[in-house]
Amino acid sequence: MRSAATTTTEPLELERDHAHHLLREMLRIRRFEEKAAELYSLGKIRGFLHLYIGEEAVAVGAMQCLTPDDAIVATYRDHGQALARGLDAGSLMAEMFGKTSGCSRGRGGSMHFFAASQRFYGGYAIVAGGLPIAGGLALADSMQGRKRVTACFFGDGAVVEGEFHETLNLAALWRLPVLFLCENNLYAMGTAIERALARTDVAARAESYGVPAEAVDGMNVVAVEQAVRRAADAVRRGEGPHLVELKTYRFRAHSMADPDLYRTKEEIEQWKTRDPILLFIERLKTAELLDDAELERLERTVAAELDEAVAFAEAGSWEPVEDLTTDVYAEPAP
Amino acid sequence: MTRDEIREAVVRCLCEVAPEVDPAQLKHDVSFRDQLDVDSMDLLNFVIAMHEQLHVDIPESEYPRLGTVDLLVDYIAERLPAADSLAGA
Amino acid sequence: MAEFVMPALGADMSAGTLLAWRKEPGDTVARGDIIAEVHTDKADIEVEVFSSGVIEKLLVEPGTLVPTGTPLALIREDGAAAEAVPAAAPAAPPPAAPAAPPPPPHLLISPSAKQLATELGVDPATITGSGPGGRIQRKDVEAAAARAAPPTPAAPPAPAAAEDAQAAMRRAIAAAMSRSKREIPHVYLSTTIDLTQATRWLADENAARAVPDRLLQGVLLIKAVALALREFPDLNARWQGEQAVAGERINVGVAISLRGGGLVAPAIHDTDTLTLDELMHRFRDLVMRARAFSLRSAEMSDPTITVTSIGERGVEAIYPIIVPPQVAIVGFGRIVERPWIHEGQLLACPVVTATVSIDHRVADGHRGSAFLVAIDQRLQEPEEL
Amino acid sequence: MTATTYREAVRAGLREALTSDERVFLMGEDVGRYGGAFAVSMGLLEEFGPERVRDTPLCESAFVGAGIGAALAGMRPIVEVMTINFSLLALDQVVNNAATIRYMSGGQFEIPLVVRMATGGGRQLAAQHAHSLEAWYAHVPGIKSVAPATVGDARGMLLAALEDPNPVFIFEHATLYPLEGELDEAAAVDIERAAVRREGADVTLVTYGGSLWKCLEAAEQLAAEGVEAEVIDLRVLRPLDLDAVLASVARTHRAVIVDEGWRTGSLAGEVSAQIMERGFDSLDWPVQRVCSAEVPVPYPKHLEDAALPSVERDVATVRETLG
Repeated sequence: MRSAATTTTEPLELERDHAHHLLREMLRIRRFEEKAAELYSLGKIRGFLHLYIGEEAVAVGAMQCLTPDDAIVATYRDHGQALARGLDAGSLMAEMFGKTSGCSRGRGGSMHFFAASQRFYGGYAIVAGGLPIAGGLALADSMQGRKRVTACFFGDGAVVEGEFHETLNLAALWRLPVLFLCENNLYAMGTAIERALARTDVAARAESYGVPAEAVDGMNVVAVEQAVRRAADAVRRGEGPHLVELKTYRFRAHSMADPDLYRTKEEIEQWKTRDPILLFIERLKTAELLDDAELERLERTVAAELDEAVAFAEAGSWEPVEDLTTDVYAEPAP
Repeated sequence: MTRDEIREAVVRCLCEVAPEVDPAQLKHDVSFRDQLDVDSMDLLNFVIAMHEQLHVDIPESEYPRLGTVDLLVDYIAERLPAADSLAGA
Repeated sequence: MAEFVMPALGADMSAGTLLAWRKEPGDTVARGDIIAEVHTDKADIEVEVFSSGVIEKLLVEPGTLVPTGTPLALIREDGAAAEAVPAAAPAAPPPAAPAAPPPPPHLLISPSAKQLATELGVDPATITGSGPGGRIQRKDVEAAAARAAPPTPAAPPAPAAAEDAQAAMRRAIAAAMSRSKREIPHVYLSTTIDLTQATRWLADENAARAVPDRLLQGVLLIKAVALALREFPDLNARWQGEQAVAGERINVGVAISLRGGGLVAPAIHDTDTLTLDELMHRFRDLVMRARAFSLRSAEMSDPTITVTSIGERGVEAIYPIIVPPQVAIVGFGRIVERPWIHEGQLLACPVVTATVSIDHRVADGHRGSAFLVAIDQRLQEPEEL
Repeated sequence: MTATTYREAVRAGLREALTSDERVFLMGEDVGRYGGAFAVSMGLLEEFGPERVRDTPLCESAFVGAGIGAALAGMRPIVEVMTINFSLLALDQVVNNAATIRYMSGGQFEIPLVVRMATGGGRQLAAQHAHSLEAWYAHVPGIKSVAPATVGDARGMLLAALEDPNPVFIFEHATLYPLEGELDEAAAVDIERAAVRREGADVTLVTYGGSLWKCLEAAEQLAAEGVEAEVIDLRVLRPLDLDAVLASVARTHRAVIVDEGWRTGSLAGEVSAQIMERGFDSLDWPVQRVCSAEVPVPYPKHLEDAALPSVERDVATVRETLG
């Protein structure tokens, strides 16, 4: 297992446009999540809300390595993946408002974003519930000879679920084109990883199934992109499933009602010093790939997109109760 | 048949049609339809009974005129060929 | 001026207690700063502020429980206008439900048996059930219906039994009639029918017949109704569940008054196919057996329509109640002599007032009126009856 | 018409599906080299190859979930879960994914998946191999559940299920595989309607799956006593088709439901409730149920026979309703 954690101090070989694209995508997620928290406290967003603040580099870095034809399976913390994959911010906000203009027509809410056109096969609220689905999507591709990747995001909590074991074994056995992306943010809700995993090295686990794996600093968007690209290209070449463990951290509580007592303030503050966005801005400025004016303009475009998204969600309409029972079943083709 | 025999026959036919009637209470000079619950079916059955027992046919047109037992007895008495010959035959 | 409101923290939180303020009026705050600590059912949570500016005024004292969305503090924002927080309209109290009518005394009877009892006009209260715990079953109702017309030939029932049967019948009629009035939206129509043709034809016919073969006027009326009904299958029907089911045959129920009160309306089967002579014979037989309490169960439950007549000693018109589950009933008043314009000439003619009551769930007044007109036309050609 | 068995009828359905549609493939434990735990897929591996007849590791959640994913991506998978007892390991994929993805995504996805599994007791395999849990599946909107009880339905329902764009779960009672019968390949078979298997005017026997043949035998015994029982095979457990049942009860005024599930929370309970709600006025006797005793299925034969619905219990219950 090679450790490819590119330290944040190495000189940066990055084109200016791509750098700005990565930064803008991370800012889009950060501001979107901040606004979601505000709207939740105002009662506009209800139910559960799991914020991606602190993990932006993972979704943004990984998504650069996937084509529109690849498939995505995510978890209930799916706002970052959905935005980075290109789902319209307005449709995501509307979905959290429960409006029919939402990406799942208001039926799923924050934990269940779906978009068939972007092959975004959803957020899953059952820990590791999405892994077998990803296995099936890849099985179909391999049986029909299609050279594409199914990227499956999951957290450190899923690693000890039975479905992780069953799916990795089946994928390795049948050489299924699945890219397993483990967002290891060190906590499964309130249980720290070392209190749940007998061996906390996720990458090592994958090796035991014959699935090549790599761990990478999930706070370094460039390192994430490089590591995920290596794995994605191998999968696309038909070398079977690969796993990347992205070591990251969430700056907010598990969800809005979580008093976050299971970790210390110091630990959180310490991790905040490695905020993936601030780190990246610093590196771009030292490499003169970004100046304050450009950053200001990026923030304004992100803010404008966000205001539009909220207005779109506010303007959306509720699904009529008469439609309650539609789409429980699909009608057979005439 | 004497007038009394005709009267007795008429009352007997009436009782067949209206079993709840008490012959002793029946007034012969007052319309029997006012005294008994006799509808058009009962009246027809009564006329048929008299046809079968007294061999006299009362035309429908005469119904209104023959409302009491007395009137009926007079009517039948006139029609029967000879009141007594019947008794002898 | 921006409001800092009690935030909704978690799916099932509707209110929270302000534990402590972390800022004082006059402090400047930036978006994301911790402004207060709030107690929820699950835990105490530090709460961030979403607007930046200077705290103007604290509206709520620590230790007070307030619903989510309640303004807790006012913040003079640097520049941006505060977002209006929509106040949730209090839900109107539900209207008080009308007091339910007291439940009828509980009679142990199976639903199917109750249904049959209504159809046969048998009062369940008069029946003792053979089922467990005395529950009344279909076979008990069928037996009772047959009993209501005991099979003893001709011999009138003993007075006590008659009394009993009389009371049972009265109750059965009461139940059927009140149910009819309750459930069936009646529409009533009437017309005066000129019986000159019919009366003249009948007088000539009877004059030519032997006394025992004489026909009654009622027979002509029944046959006219039966023939007219052929063009009105929707009125020749039985109401079952939520809709009328057309009868395959035309069975006219003929209302027969019984000695000492009470009424039954047994059916003459296939009335429209009978000749006048056959109809007269069936009619006389029915009257005799009804008055001798020896009707058959099928005759009781098969009529698809009922005809009732006041007879020649009653009033001029009757507006009858439909016999459930039928959907129509025809009534004839007394035949009377009336001034009548006949081709411009004023004549004295025998006329009768004919009425029909229609179940408005099945057909409307126009239909009923057309039906009466059809009966009138039939009676103008007595020789065709 | 060809004389065959229930097992061969299912195999015929599998072979026709694999031959006519290359999107179709069979996946499950020991369906390939071993030929299927109940020998249903015997010979199919040799005929269609390992890509389309796939033996799986023992990972019910993974391969049922893989079936859902493959269906999402355009395949027409037939997943064989050896028995309903092991299907419990895959219930999360069934209830939280197969049944919900279409609705929760606002109608964006179809999941044309067929899952077959053996069910029921009566073979002395004790509690962990004798469950009848069809009611658990029939409880879940978003999937369909069917119970082929005849040779014709064994083949026909499989082919109809493959035509359906929704997940369809097929429960094959384990005692039915050797059942002999006539197979009419031309007959149209649906997965919507119940069927009247025997006409009768005195009582309505409602059942499905393995219990059908006990009910038909009970009906013959009752006929000898002059009681004509109408036997209705539900065939489809969701969506339930009660029209045939209600029409029958409207004539017979009596209903007895025979269901191998445990009485409490059984499918029979649901059918009884619907008869009461929609056919109340037809009832001359309370609806009766003949279900499994509320015990884990015992191993010894005399106890297992006492626990499961039997012809004797069916007949006795019908007699009781004639009150």
